[in-house]
Amino acid sequence: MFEELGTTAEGDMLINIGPQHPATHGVLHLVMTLNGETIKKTEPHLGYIHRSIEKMCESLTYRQFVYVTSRMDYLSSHINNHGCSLAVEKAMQIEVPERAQVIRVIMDELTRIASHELWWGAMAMDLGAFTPFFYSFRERETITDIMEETCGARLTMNYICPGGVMMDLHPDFQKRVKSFIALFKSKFDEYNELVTGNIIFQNRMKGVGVLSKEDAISYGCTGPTARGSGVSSDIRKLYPYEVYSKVQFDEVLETGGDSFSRYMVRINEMLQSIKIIEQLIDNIPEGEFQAKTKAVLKLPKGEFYQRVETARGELGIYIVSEGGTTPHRIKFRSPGFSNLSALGHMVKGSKIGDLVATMGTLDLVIPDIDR
Amino acid sequence: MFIIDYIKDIFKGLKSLLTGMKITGYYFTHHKEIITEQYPDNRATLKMADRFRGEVVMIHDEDNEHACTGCSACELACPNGTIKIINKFDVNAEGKKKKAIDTFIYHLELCTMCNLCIVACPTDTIKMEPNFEHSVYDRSKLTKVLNRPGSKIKAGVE
Amino acid sequence: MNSTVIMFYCISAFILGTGILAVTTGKIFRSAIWLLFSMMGIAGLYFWMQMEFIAAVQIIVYVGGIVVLIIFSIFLTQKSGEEMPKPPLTKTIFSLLAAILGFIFSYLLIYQYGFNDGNAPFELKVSDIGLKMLDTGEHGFILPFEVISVLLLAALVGCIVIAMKVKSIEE
Amino acid sequence: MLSLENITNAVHEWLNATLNPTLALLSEFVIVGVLAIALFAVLGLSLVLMERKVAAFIQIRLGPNRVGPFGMFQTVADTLKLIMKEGLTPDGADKFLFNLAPYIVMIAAMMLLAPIAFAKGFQIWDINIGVLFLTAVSSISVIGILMAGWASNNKYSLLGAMRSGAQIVSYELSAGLSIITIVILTGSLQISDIINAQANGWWIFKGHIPVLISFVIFIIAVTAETNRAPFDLAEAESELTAGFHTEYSGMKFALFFLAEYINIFIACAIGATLFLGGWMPFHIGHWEAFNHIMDFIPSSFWFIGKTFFLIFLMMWFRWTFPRLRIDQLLNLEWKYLLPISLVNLLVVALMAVMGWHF
Amino acid sequence: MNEINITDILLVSTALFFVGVYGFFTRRNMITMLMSVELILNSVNINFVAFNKYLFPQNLDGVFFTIFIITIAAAEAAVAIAIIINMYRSHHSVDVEDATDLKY
Repeated sequence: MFEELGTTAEGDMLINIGPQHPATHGVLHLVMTLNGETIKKTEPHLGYIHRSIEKMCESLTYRQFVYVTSRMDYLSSHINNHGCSLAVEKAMQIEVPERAQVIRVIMDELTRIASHELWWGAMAMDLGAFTPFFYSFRERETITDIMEETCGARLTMNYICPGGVMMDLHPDFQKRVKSFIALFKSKFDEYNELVTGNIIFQNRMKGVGVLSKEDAISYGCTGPTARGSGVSSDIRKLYPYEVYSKVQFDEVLETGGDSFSRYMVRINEMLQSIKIIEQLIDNIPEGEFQAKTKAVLKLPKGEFYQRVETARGELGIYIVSEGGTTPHRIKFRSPGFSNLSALGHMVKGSKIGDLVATMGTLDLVIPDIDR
Repeated sequence: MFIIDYIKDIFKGLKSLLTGMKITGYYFTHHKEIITEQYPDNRATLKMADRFRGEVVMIHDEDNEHACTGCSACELACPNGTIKIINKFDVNAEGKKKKAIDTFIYHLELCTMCNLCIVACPTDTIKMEPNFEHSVYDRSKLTKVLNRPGSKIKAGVE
Repeated sequence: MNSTVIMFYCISAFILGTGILAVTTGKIFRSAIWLLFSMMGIAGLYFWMQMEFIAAVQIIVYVGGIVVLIIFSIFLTQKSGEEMPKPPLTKTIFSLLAAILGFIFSYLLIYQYGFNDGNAPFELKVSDIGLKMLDTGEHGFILPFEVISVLLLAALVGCIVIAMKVKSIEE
Repeated sequence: MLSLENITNAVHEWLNATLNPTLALLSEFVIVGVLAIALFAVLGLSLVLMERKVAAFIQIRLGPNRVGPFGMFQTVADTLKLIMKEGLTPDGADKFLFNLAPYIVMIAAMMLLAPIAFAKGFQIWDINIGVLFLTAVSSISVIGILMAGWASNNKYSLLGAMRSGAQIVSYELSAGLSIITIVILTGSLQISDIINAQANGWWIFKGHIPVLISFVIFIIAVTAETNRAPFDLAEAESELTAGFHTEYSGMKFALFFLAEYINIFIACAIGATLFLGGWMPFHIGHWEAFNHIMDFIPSSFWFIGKTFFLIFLMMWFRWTFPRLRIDQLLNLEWKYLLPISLVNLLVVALMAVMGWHF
Repeated sequence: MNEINITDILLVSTALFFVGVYGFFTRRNMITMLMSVELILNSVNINFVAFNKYLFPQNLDGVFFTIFIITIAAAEAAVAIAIIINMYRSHHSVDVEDATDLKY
């Protein structure tokens, strides 16, 4: 029977996880070699949701291409837009008004919290606990409501544009963000009691999917994945953009390198994001929300690179301009791609259950990997 | 001592499980915490945010006049060819030919609600409406003409 | 013929039919399943004989234990969907012959030996089994009981030792 | 007062008076069979609905609320859908075993129903080895799962079946040992004896801490034996999509689904019988008035109430905890539950010998 | 025949015994041979129980023998399967004719 199903010469079982599988959160395809339940080899196959966003961007103007990037990592669409706008602004040397900068940072952090909320729920669901998903969505829904009110959309907002933000804040914005912070703080303990402290959860997470510091660097991991292994890689600290140099927050670092460390990094990052929002929400300066720019943006000839910290790690936007209204070539360095490449190394020798736990803490968004 | 650690482990584990059960038990008994919306039932009271981007509409006033000059800035701003503008030439009172809009075609099925056309519009004649119930049985119904029949440009808009 | 007799024939036919299938089927997994049914039929026979305790033990040990163990070993060692190679024809014929002749011989023996059925009522009480099991008196079974427990322990240890991977050789 | 015992006795006498003994017995068989199947249908429908409602309230949702008042007929609609669906058999599957497996699981669940006392004097078969019978028959369902997993010709199913086999075989031990504690205290395997022994107090109250421990172990073990979360490794949705019933659809899937809920009901019924006194009403010492009021509640209500309380407990577990890994699952059994229940068994034996229980 | 007596039961068990013997002779796979041995053991069990019930109703010896045989069968099956699995690891086969070495 095994020969019909496909086995290797050593009698190991080949099994396909995905492209349609509940644990891959999309169309990721993993070809695994199993010895019993122990994973010998994992090979990710990509390309099921490739939409050639980079190529599409070459035919769009500098105002238009920003919106496409919302569709890459749809959970941190603000941050993607932010990175693209920053790259264009850097190239054209546009001075963004202070108010727009603060708004952008608040939006980024709200997006980060929303993304981590969804990750938390989805990861708990991967481990078999369905209820946390609904609890995390309760808070996430508050954020999307705030977004809807100000930006006009819930997921792909396209709110940040080159030169500032598209519209001014909604009058209720500050009030609602403050009430969200209060709600989040009151519910945060539940997260720890329900999931973090749970003995089953801890046993599932600790010592699983270990990624050493050296491996994290050599695989090019960024974001919480790297910080869980003790690699300091927070772009907001290392290469501060906008007002991040002016706010107080800590880069969350854990040294364990296992799934639990990555989990704790993300959980604590939510608190740091709350801290940043708290500092800024009462101090949004008055003034313009958008710099005066021409209707048609023309980048000078040259190559421009800008990096931002998305909820998953470092997003790099590399623009090659020939001086026209559209980019000559665009390359995105997406965090999920590098993080996924470490997966095979991390799960080698562990069980199928561990694969799910590890993949959960990598927080993969497949459109971000495939683009 | 091994035995004491063993028993301590068990009690710690049980305690962590019971704290989890306390939370789910709390929500089980407190039905007022339920947050789901009964969507088709609450249509009457459902209020979308003012800025919610559902579809592009053209503003007409009570005299069936709009402010669209047919400049096709929105058509240029649109990243995926959602808007097509067909112009005609009106003859105005002084006998001069003047460019004016004939049909403003809007492909809702292509629209990504990116708001770029609204920003680009120099006369603020189009806006986003918070209408999100777009499902139809025939795809061609999603191709809309935004300027109403018989409408004409407002006086004084250039 | 009353219902008891009919039930006996049904149960016997079931046991023998599934037993024959178990030793003749080509697919090893199916063979294990037929064996399982045969075991369940034997448990049914014990129920028919009003030996409920034995029947329950039969189900627990054979159905819940041994057959599951066999199925596991099939999963671990076999390409279980394949047809097993058929035995050579001569072997089949001679085995069949041996089995049939042996059956006829035993049949004649049983038939000629007149059993004198006491027809005394027999009731199996679970408490009796327990008491006898730990009885040190004349008809007590304490010694075999202890021997069996030692055997079980030895089997347990032996299994672990045999099936354990020798790590030093592999590394 | 409504009593099921009187009704059964009346039916029995009437049948014996009007028909000859064989026919009367046969018609009693038919009545019992029809009642059992009706019970299955009702249990399946109500437990699925209960599960969905419990899950919904825990997850701050409303749950099914469209079909009928409070969504009461949702499961009926679901059943209709499942009946009308095509039952696919995958290519390359062992068709005979594939189609047989759901019935094996279902029959095992049906056989378990026999010795359970639903109310005073309302029991199909008061067999003298009642508890042992339950333990024995409950081990048959693992065969059905192994068959389903193997015959599907699907690697997810095979892995699920292997997991399920290892899990059920090992958790049977501690479930059996915790049942044995009660057998030691009662001195009988017969269900009716066990219930009668609890006339002056349920074992969970009479038996001090050791019985409480064995109750906890029993609940954990039966949760694992019925493949419920947090021990649902055999179907582990996020790992094996649906485990051993990945390839099943339509009515065959419905049989698996139904058998799961029937097994839950039976496991909880056993727990209620052994530890919570079955249909015995709740009595407190010498509070005669209170005891009298308690007696007034029909015995079937007591049984159903206790069983559903335990079922609710299991549902509560399911919607709270994450799933264990396979090696942790076996660790839990062999390193924690089994040693504890062995020591606990000794303590209970000592307690029974010395007569320390009430 | 209105009554089942011990001869009938003995016939059934004898038939089962020779079914097991047939399987044991024809099969070459260790697992299937083990299964045949189980059938043989079961037929013996039936005999013991029948003798106890019909011939010596005052004693429990047959019942006890059955219980002990079942126990030994369980131990035997466990050891046999451990050996089979171990052999599969080294020989990649469970055919009896491949098991010619005492040591490997």
